[in-house]
Amino acid sequence: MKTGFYPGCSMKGSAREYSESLMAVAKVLGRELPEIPDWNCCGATAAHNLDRDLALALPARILAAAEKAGMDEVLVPCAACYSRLSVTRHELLDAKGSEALRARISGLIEAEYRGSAKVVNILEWLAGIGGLEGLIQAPFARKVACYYGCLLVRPAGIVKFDRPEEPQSMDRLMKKIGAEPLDWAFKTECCGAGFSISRNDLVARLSGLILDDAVARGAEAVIVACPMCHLNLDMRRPNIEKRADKKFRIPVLYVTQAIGLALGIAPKKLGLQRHKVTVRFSPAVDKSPAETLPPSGTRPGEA
Amino acid sequence: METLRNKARELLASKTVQMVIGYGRGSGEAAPARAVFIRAAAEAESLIFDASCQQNLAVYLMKPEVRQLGKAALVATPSALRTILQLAAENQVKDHDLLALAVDAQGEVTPLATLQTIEAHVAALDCNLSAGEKTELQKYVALDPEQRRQFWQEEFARCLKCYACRGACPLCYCSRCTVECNQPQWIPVPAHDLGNLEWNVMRAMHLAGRCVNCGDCSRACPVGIPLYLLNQRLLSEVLANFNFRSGMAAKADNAMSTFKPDDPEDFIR
Amino acid sequence: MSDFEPKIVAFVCNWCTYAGADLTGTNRMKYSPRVTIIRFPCTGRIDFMLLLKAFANGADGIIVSGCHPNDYHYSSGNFHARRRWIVFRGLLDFLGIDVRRVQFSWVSAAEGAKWAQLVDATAEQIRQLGPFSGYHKLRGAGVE
Amino acid sequence: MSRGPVIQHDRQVLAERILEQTGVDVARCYQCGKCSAGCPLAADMDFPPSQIMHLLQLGDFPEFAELALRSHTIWLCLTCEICYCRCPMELDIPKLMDVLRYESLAQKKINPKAKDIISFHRAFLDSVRTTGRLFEMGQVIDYKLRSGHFLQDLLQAPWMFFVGKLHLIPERIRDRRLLKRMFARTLKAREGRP
Amino acid sequence: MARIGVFICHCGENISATVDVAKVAAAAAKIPGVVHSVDYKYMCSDPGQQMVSSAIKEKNLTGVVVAACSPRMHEPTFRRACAEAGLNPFLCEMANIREHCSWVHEKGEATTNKAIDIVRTLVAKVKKNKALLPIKVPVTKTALVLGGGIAGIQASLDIANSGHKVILVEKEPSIGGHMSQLSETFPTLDCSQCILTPRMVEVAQNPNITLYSYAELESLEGFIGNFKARIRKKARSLDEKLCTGCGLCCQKCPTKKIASDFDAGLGMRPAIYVPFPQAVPNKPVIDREHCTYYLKGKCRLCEKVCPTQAIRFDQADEIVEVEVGAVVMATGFDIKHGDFFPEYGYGNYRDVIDGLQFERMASASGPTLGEMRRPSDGKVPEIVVFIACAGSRDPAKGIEYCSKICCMYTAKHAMLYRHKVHHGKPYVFYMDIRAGGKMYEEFVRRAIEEDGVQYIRGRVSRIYERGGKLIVKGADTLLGARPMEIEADMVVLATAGVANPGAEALAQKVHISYDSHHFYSEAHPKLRPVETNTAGIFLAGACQAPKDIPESVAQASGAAAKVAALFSQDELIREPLIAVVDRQAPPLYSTCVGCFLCQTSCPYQAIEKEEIRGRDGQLIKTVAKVNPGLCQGCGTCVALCRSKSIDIQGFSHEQVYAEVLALLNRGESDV
Repeated sequence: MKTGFYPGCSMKGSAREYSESLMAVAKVLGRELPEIPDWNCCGATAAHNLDRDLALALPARILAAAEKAGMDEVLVPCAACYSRLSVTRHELLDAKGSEALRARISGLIEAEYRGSAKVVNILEWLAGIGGLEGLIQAPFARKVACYYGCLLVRPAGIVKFDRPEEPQSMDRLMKKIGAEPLDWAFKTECCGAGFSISRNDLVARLSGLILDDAVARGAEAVIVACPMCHLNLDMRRPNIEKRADKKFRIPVLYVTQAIGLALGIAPKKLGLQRHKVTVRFSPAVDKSPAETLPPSGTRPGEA
Repeated sequence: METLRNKARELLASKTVQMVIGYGRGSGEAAPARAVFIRAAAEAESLIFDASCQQNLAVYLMKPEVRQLGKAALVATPSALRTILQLAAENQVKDHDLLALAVDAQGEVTPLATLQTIEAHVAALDCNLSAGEKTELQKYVALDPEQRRQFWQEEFARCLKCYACRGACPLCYCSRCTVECNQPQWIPVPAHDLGNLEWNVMRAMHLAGRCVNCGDCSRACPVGIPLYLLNQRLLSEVLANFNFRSGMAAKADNAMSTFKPDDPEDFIR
Repeated sequence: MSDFEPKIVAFVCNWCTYAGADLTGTNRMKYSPRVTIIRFPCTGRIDFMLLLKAFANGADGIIVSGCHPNDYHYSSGNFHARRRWIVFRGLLDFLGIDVRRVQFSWVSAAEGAKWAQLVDATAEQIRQLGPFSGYHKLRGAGVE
Repeated sequence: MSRGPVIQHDRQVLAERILEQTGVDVARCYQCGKCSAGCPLAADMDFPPSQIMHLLQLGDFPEFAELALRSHTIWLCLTCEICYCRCPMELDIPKLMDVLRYESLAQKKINPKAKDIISFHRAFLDSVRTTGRLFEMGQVIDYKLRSGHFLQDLLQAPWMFFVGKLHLIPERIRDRRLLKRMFARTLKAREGRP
Repeated sequence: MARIGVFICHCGENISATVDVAKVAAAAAKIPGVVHSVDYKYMCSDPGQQMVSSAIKEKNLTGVVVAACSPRMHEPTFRRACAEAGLNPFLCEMANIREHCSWVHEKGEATTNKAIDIVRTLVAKVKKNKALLPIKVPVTKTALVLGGGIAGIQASLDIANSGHKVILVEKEPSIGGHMSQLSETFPTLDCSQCILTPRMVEVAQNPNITLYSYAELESLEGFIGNFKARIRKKARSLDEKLCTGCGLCCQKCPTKKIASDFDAGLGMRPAIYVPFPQAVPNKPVIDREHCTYYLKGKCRLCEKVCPTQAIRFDQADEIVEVEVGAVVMATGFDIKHGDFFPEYGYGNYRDVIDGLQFERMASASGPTLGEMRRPSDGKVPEIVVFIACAGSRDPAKGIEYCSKICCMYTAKHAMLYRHKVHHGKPYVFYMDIRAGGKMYEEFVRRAIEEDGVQYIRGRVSRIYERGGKLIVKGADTLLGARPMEIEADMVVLATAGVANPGAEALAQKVHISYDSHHFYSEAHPKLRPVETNTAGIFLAGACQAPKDIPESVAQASGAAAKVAALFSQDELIREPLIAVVDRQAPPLYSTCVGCFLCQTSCPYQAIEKEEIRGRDGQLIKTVAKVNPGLCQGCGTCVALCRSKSIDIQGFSHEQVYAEVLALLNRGESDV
């Protein structure tokens, strides 16, 4: 079983801490994650908004490259990329009329797409790793709001690893590392997704509702598995606060960062210093502030 | 071979069975093996098993004169085992009516006392047509219809209506065959082209969903008509259309007496 | 060949196709007179041997028709018939007998128009195929 | 227009094209409104999803289909999939929205309010076309040029750069020629631009 | 030697306009065996029939062919005429030369020739016809009614009151069904218990009705008029004859916190209990799953307090065998339960309840004594949202059909709520209001106009709990599909009406067909709505499809009328067009070899195994036998039988074979 890794563009840039924390965790878990050779952008929202063939061809080229590299499955930690790759795989393999479509897309990418490589998301991948509990150094004893967002659990017919309403896989994962996942109402509500730049007014409103509920229920952190969600909930925090006319101090952690802390990995290796909203967690059992804080940047309330 | 003989001796001596139906040497050097009916432990040495032992001995299970002799142990090739299950599915054989001595090419003997054990044994066998059989069948399927018609017309022209195929077939156990009905006379008595065709069509249809492809009909045919082709063709149809194999289970419903609401019907207007 | 008029026998069930053909009549729709109906209680009753008998006695074509699945007088006889036809067609085809000479169909009691179309289409098909003399010739001396 | 919408029968209606391309049969929608009730942006839309469906159902009146193509809704749709997830008739509305966007682009019936959103998408894809990946910095600059929102987010960039999230030099993939060909045969061919 | 008479009808000009009838008659006369061949203007007229009957007598005919219209039209007419003239009616056949010939072809030789072909075919057939006698089947005049809800109660009373015995089987400890759980009924707001309990008492007191409560059907064999049923009486753990129903045991039982099914889980009951005070019979049962004695081997308090020593801890289930002539299925329905609607939190939030729970809450005899108190904290809900179609019309999560009763009961619920909480605010989310029925639309209007129920057209997308409130996210599709939120105290879901969990297994047990939702199928959707495809088994109430009370009662009375009609005769008379398995003299006995493929192919389970035994009782062979009461004459077995051991009367091998040969062999050959 060879598992390949598709980072996607944002994990190389605005979400690099997601990548860093994943790699740090994978190292402790003893997993290798070779990148798909010469991968390209999946096209994200933009491609499927403007051209269907392009929206299928970009992910198809990625998957074909993974196949060619002998990968049986591809880990796609970014929920948005995961969605595009999963939808493409479904359209080209299982949907009605997929054969003709597969031929056409194979023509576009100038390579045969067969569909042998499976697409797995971060929660699926982590759930498949046994013995995580045994590696815990310092339980992540926090009340957390597991935020799945849209694209990890929907559409239900294509991504079938958890149920679309009230999903549980991230909650189970958090329990494994000693956290207390809360019952809250916005697990799968939309944060505004790709409108972060073009319509940040909408993002501010939708993301504000999410933070509001998480805070109201006593969460100490929001846990995410998607760079877009993180961008909206963390980097867009000043916009959110401005629109809501109140402050939210709750940090937003990637699922891999929370696990990394529990595994005793140093915050800096997990990229916690790159967050807009200060993360004051350390791997220690006590709740003292993290030893390394981000050197600077806009603190909550400063923007 | 000695294992087989010992097993037969043991079964007869302990009176577990009254008779062992097995293969014995035919008269003459090149003669094929013939069926022998061993009723005393002392006669067991005449039992043989080698590549010449092809006959489906299950055919004797349906003969009243054999049945009268009491419980039998049957030296059973894979085809014979499947025949036993098919006969059970058709209420002709009950559990513990017989004991099967499954034999394989290596001379390995496995006694199978119940239908359930036969089922388990058969489940492990490859019951698909062999590659050679498939290739041969495909050769005829690939012909154009007119060539196929001519082929069969020439083959059936030799048919003598001797009914040896029927006699050799363990699944042709009707006490009155349709060919013997004369009110009305379904099949013309004389051996002319029409009668021969109708006879063979009827037999093939009556074996659809039942035949286990033992091939004894073709072996029995004195004029060498490749009857097995018809049976293999229909068992492929039944498998492809209904996902059904005969002779796999003792309680199976027959493919031709059941249906699925979504059976194919693209040929129906 | 142009003046060839085929003989076609229709084996139909009493409850759907027979009634459908009655409706064709009630509506005065015209169709080829080359087709004559024999009534059966159900398609499940139709013995494949009868189809052979029809060909042997001079039929050039055959229609077999009954109730649509699930719309059926005798809850499942037509499903059984369908299975039988699948196998029978496979056999005829393997024997090199032109399966286009047997037309299977579902015609309900409400489908008077479908019956007329079916008859005409089948008659035309058989007309094109010509007399089934190859089969008729099989009938040797001393039959019946 | 004073007579109200006029029926036109002799044309292939939009709903049929949608059915053909996506398998979504708008006739199955019975207007329960659950999609609109759950849509995160329904309040911002000119026609919430259930109304888009109804505009398409009335496809015999071309003016209604036109309203759907000219709507702001189709560009606001985030493809969050919640409507599809909860639709009792399992209608894939997000997929249908894709087709409406393509038709809207092809027929040049883009809602003026959607200009920024589309500029962002174009900037994004331009970056992918030239480098094979998203070059965030380049894209944002491109978007600013297209949209005219020069000052927006000006304060974010230095911070991002500081925490190591913003690269000044794009990552490029090796097989960029293939990417160019893929774009040329899809998006560019459709839009007829060089 | 056959002596056949052929009668060609002109049908006015309907036949004679395109067919040369005289020529047909002349040709028919030449067919061997035909001794009489005439044509006449209207064969079906009195003089025409007279011609047939006098020819039978004068020419001593052994068979008659009337060439006229479709047999579906006049076969009974001519068969009756033959019978009156002394000829067995099954020796008369019709040649359809009108619908199948004169009406569908142009005038000409080909048409006349086809008419001759048809006549020749039928002459050949009729020569092979045999005189048949109608089949008589005795009738056991006792009905079995399965299910003691309102439909089963009504059917039982109607059958019993027409003078026949009834055995009523109810699986719960008491009859009454869902109707006994309801508070008030639409559109009159009668108290459900008030109109139902007198009927329940009537059942208990009617001497013609034997009631088995806490009992289930174990098996049903046989056929119309002659069923054998085995009924499992589940152990009540007490002697019903001794129990007086005083209720002391229930009061003293120490295990009291068991969720009551009758109260839809809202109330509690002890381990020994009667489901509700007006139960019939008013005798408790011990719930062995929860009783301390059965769990831990200690307690037996009920035994100690029972004044009549009626408790029987060691009682076992009992099987009762009964013979019945007809069965009425009245097993009712269920509502969809459980976690099937996660976006509404149904099964998760305690204050999201279903319709039956609301009924119990509203019922004066319910767990809150009729007060509106929400389950989570017992507070009076100030804002209640009612959601229609929760699972109905929803192929994705529920069922695609409309459950039919919910629109009305939702209006009733909102109204009842308003009557009980005057300052409360009821909202109803709906898509369509289906209020077809006498006084139904008026009832809904009353809810809206007089009781101020706020109807909002749209479906709720999601419900979540926050701060003790249920946030209901909906939209109003009449106002531009604007999303809206209501902070409700309680939500009532009109969950879909579905078949009972055991419906499929029961249908298989009694051999009736059912649809993909496991509702029982009627024999014809319009013309035979209370019969099943299995003769002698009838349907009443919601086991066929969701129904309200008036419909259930109407259908129950319809089923009862069918049963009474069946029981009005001592013997059933059926057409003898059925299959028979060949029988021969010994030693063969039958050409059947007993492969029983026919048995699996029979759609009516009409084929049985018959053991043929010698004088010494030794089994000679097992062969097939057709049960004439069950066989419907389709002939599927006939075509399947390899040894041609089964034949079907009226369409026998000889008959159809002769038809094929005669049709294709023009000329004078007689086959």
